[in-house]
Amino acid sequence: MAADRLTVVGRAVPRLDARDKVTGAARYVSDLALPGLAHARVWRSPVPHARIIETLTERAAAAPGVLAVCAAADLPVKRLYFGPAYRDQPILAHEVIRYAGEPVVAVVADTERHAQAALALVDVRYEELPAATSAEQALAGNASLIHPEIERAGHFRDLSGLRPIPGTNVCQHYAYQRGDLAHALEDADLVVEGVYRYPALSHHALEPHCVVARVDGDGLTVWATTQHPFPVRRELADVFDLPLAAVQVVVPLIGGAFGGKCYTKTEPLAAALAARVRRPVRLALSMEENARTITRHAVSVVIKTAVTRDGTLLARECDVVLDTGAYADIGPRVATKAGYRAPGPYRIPTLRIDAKCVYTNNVPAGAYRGYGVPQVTWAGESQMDVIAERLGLDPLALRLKNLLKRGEEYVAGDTPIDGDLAEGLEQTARAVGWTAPLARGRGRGLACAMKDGGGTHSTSTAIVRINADGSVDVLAGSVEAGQGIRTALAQITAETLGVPFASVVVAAPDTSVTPYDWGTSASRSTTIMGLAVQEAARDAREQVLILAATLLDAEASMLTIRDGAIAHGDRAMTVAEVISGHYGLVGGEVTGVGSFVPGKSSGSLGGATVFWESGMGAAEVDVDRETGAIELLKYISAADVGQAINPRECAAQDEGAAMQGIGPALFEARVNDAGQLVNPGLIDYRVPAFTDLPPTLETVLIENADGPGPFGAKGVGESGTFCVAPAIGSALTQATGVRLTELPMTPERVWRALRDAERGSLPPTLK
Amino acid sequence: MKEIAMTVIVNGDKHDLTVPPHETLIECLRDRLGLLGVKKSCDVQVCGTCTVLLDDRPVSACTVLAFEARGRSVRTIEGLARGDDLHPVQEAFVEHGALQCGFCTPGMIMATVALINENPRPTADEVKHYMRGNICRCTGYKRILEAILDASRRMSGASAGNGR
Amino acid sequence: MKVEREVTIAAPRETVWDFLWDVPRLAGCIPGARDVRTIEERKTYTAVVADKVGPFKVQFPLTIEVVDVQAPERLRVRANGRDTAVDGLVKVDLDVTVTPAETGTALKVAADISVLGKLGTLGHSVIVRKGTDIVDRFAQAVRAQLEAKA
Amino acid sequence: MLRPFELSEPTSVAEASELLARHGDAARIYAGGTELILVMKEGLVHYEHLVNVKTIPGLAGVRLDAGTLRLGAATSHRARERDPLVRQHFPAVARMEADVANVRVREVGTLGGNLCFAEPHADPGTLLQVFDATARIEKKGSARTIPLEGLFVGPFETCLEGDELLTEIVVPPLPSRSAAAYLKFGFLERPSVGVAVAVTLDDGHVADARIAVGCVGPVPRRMREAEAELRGKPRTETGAALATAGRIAGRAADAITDLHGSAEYKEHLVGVLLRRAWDQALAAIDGSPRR
Repeated sequence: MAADRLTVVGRAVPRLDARDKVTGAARYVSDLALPGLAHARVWRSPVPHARIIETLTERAAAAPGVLAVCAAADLPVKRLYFGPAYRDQPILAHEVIRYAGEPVVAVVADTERHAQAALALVDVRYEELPAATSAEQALAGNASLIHPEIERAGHFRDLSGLRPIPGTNVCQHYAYQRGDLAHALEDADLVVEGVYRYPALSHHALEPHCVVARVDGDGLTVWATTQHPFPVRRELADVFDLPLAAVQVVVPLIGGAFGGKCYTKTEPLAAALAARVRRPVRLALSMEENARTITRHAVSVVIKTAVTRDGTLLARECDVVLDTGAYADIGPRVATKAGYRAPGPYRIPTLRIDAKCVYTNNVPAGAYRGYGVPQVTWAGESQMDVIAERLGLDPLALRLKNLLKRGEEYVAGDTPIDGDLAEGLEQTARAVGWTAPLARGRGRGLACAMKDGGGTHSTSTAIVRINADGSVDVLAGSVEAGQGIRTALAQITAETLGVPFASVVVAAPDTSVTPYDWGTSASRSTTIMGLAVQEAARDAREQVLILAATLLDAEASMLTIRDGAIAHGDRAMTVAEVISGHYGLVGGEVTGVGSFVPGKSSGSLGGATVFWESGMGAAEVDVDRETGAIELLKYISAADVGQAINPRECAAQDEGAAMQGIGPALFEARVNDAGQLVNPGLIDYRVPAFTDLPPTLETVLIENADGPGPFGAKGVGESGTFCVAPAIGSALTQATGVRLTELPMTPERVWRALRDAERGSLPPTLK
Repeated sequence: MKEIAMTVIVNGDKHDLTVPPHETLIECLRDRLGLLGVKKSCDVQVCGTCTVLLDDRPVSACTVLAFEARGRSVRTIEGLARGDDLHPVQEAFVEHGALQCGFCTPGMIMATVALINENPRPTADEVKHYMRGNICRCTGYKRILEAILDASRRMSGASAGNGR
Repeated sequence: MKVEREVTIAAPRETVWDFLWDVPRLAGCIPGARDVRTIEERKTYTAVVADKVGPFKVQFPLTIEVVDVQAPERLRVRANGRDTAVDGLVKVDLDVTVTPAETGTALKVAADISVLGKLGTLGHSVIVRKGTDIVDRFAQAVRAQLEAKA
Repeated sequence: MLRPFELSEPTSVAEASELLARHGDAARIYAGGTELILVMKEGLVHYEHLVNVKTIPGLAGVRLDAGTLRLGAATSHRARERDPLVRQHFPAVARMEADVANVRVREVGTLGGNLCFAEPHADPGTLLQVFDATARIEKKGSARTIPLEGLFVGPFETCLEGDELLTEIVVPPLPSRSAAAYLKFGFLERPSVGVAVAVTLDDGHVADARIAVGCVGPVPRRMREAEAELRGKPRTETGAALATAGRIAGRAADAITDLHGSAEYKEHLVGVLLRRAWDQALAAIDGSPRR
């Protein structure tokens, strides 16, 4: 269906959830109250690594209002350990504490106040063990094994092939090689090498994790702030040895996620406590506890590039090390993807990639918007600017020369490039005024990156129900965490069915009602769940047309639904009339089902990507030479969305992603002092605020309707985060001549680099 | 411990309550009066999701004690719309797509109402300075700024209408 | 958080080294320390350290463990304790070296102090300052004791 | 979550002072609560008894008394930020208050609360010192006035006795041909470095120079040794003196390395902010007869 004849898709209709959110009527898990609700609080380890000697809970158990005080052994579970990649994380620390902040004892009481008071009476005796609180320490020869043996969870096909390195703290080792490295290095006119560091970050979505769990009969119901209702259902089924059908996971609106609410976190603990006290239990974390639950991976990248004098990339070697913390969570997949995407969106004949996911005694690291791309792009794109400078080439020209073209292969077996990267970069450069004269002391930089979007081997199923009154229910497991997926699915349904947008309602995910969905992450939902919903809508539409054909005595193939009605000659029937006409009463419905199952292919990750999510960024900055403070004047972000289902929401996603890139570029980072998180809350951990909005923040949407998703759509959720740091970094270099290799580029780091440059000592990176 | 008897007007409705001194305003509004639109996030007065208006001035409900509302008026997000008729700031937020997850939106809107009430036609910089204490992790702030500037134009231009 | 201080004491090295083992007098040099008891000679001790930063009072029942002794030049001690009232925990790894210097003996105190739990959130800078202040006053007190005695 | 406490609402300073004396360490003055309630919620400290000073008439208010600004201890930051008298006669104070924390903290937080909580990373205590402001401290039956600088003893610690209340801050006007300026730096929620200056010109020379540095050391302090470098200098030849004064003030600020940055960098920033605040003050003097 050509874009011009679209009536609902491609239009900036208001969000379905906007009115509730602007009137305060929107309800989140943290607003849920149930009769007899009990409250849980968690005693967390102050030390990063220790052997538990004894948990002393009697005094707490006797405190007023306390219903139960549980250590690991007291939890009524069949399986204590969980995890999407490895089953390595205990619901409560068991025999060994592996990170500072790890839950060790849980208190359940009739009120939050009683639970909080009883918490102070819990004591745990432990013997401290040596802790490895950085990837370097954990890789050192003398480091103790944080997990002597690890058991694969077997939940995800792509994770069945994980390759830990026995006898080390490496829980996933991804390696890929092609071409003749020695030969390429010889042919090169220039070989550049650098080490780049990206800090650990806290997600700090504004709604902290919250779970309400209730055990009823022999089943279990959990309301959770999760992006993965179905994987959580599977994990809970394993923990309690229940059939999947007996576990119900419901996810209302979520107050921001960004990957921090992927997979299983505190759900098993809340459920186990509910099972123990036989009352519904609410476990709501504070912002500080959130920061001690999940983080973005701190990453170091050693990257070497061989290039000819005219700027043709011959070879690239990337050694990527990710600190995945005490428990793997989804770290092994992030490490694999980080490695896979490290070379960048370029035609590079010879590659050697090595990515290691390393256990440490830090807070576990998992998914975070961009999934490894911002970390490796900081390295790869910064180095492209080093090359441009050393060869005297324009950074834009150097990139355009090497960017993969539509149809070219990134890696043998993976989906050919499905977008026009050069067009995107050129539009970005134009928008920032790349060739315009620069005011004195200012600088411009740009960067581009790409990720295999849509998740790996991810599948979605959806149901579209046309009710007897013509209103439509969409049952889809996609979670609304603010990205606007419900609105997008409603637009896709209305467009495909030919019914008014206002008649479509999208249900909240509920694993006992909405069909299976792999999960809401990797920018996949609009594309993959979109295809499932589109197929379900077509299925329902065909059924209605068949019913109408008999009622109108016409050929079904001749009929179509427009604005909720079917016209045939001078006669017309509404969809409602068709359905009730068919059932001969006011009730009845037509139900369509659709699903998306990924094709089989060999690709380096054992599966071809559904689409490529490319992101481009360009920045213009000024620099206060005395304080080192970088002032971001202009940031342009380009996103190839294929076909925007809702243009305003697509641009909004990209602007929000860019702002989440500005944080770690300039000031945002976790400060880890030997395993202790020094800045857990928002007083000492700086997230971007209103005053960080640059005078110009612009998103360029590239729409060539060339995506695999409905109406040519692709995913857009993450690309805005990819390029901010390297674009600002190279703008800093153009403005001042200094180049930083470690984020964030705080004023003090810039000041030190400027001072070192003045004193003539070699700028740190050009070894 | 002596409880404090107090009368407070919340969103126009009079309430006679007795509160212990250690009860915070957010506990009173959410747990006693069921106003779940007031959101708790950072709990240290930084994020602004708990912003409510105390005698039309923006305060952090997480840290202001409930008894401080004695004899005063409190306005929360639930008190802005008139039935189905949204307040201009609410309308502007919807039209400009100035919200995504919505968790910061109630606080963001209440701070905006206070800002426009105090400074009817703020410049972009004045908006940024005033709203520095309202964190949003999803939108990147651009559309919120546009919505605030648009709402301020409408409200000062709007002779009639509910420019409350 | 690492803090290092060095003071030169006008006293011979042996006197300084012996002083380190005169537990009651050494404990007197630790600001806010009292109830120092020897559990196992030259191995484990206990003490209560009370201190305050403005209105924030803390009281840590410390267990002090001698980790390594290289007489007469190096002594490493680990102390940790929990203040249940404020749910704060302090851990101190103390590395004291005693080396001859022209005008007597160089006493170098290297402390790795971490304050954990709720107390840690009081503000990183306050803890760093408090830690530095304690190590300073300890080193000065040792010198004062020895120089007065010598 | 706050643990229970008793609240008393005295209607006079004497009554408040009596309550504080009676309850000793278990009692604490409660004004805006923007810092006290946070540390109590965090469980870092607990008081059985809070003494609300907002019910004492006369502690809130901003008055101009023959050019001297009299600030009630219980007035909010926003009151001073928006008060026409302050904006006209003490614009530097109004500008400083406008940048304290965020608008909600400014609506509720008081000057007395800010000064007496004495969190090192704060603004009012630094700027007001360059006006030679004084603090009026009262208790049952007596009162005393001290230079504001003397109020601060250490982080979170003032010289107030258990039963004393800070009731007023008195800010004398600067002489003619004078202006003050305050600049701060930092990207965390609390400022990392704060520098205040007050300059008086006479016949093209620096008749008086006052400098205060805050946030860097345990307490905000006047930097008199640095001030001496500038006094008497021709206004057009202060470049070298400012650099020296900056180094002296930077070292005297007793900086430490922490989350806000390294000691070395903070010392450098003291020098940078000093020169910029100085230039701002001179521009203000040139801009109008008296500020």
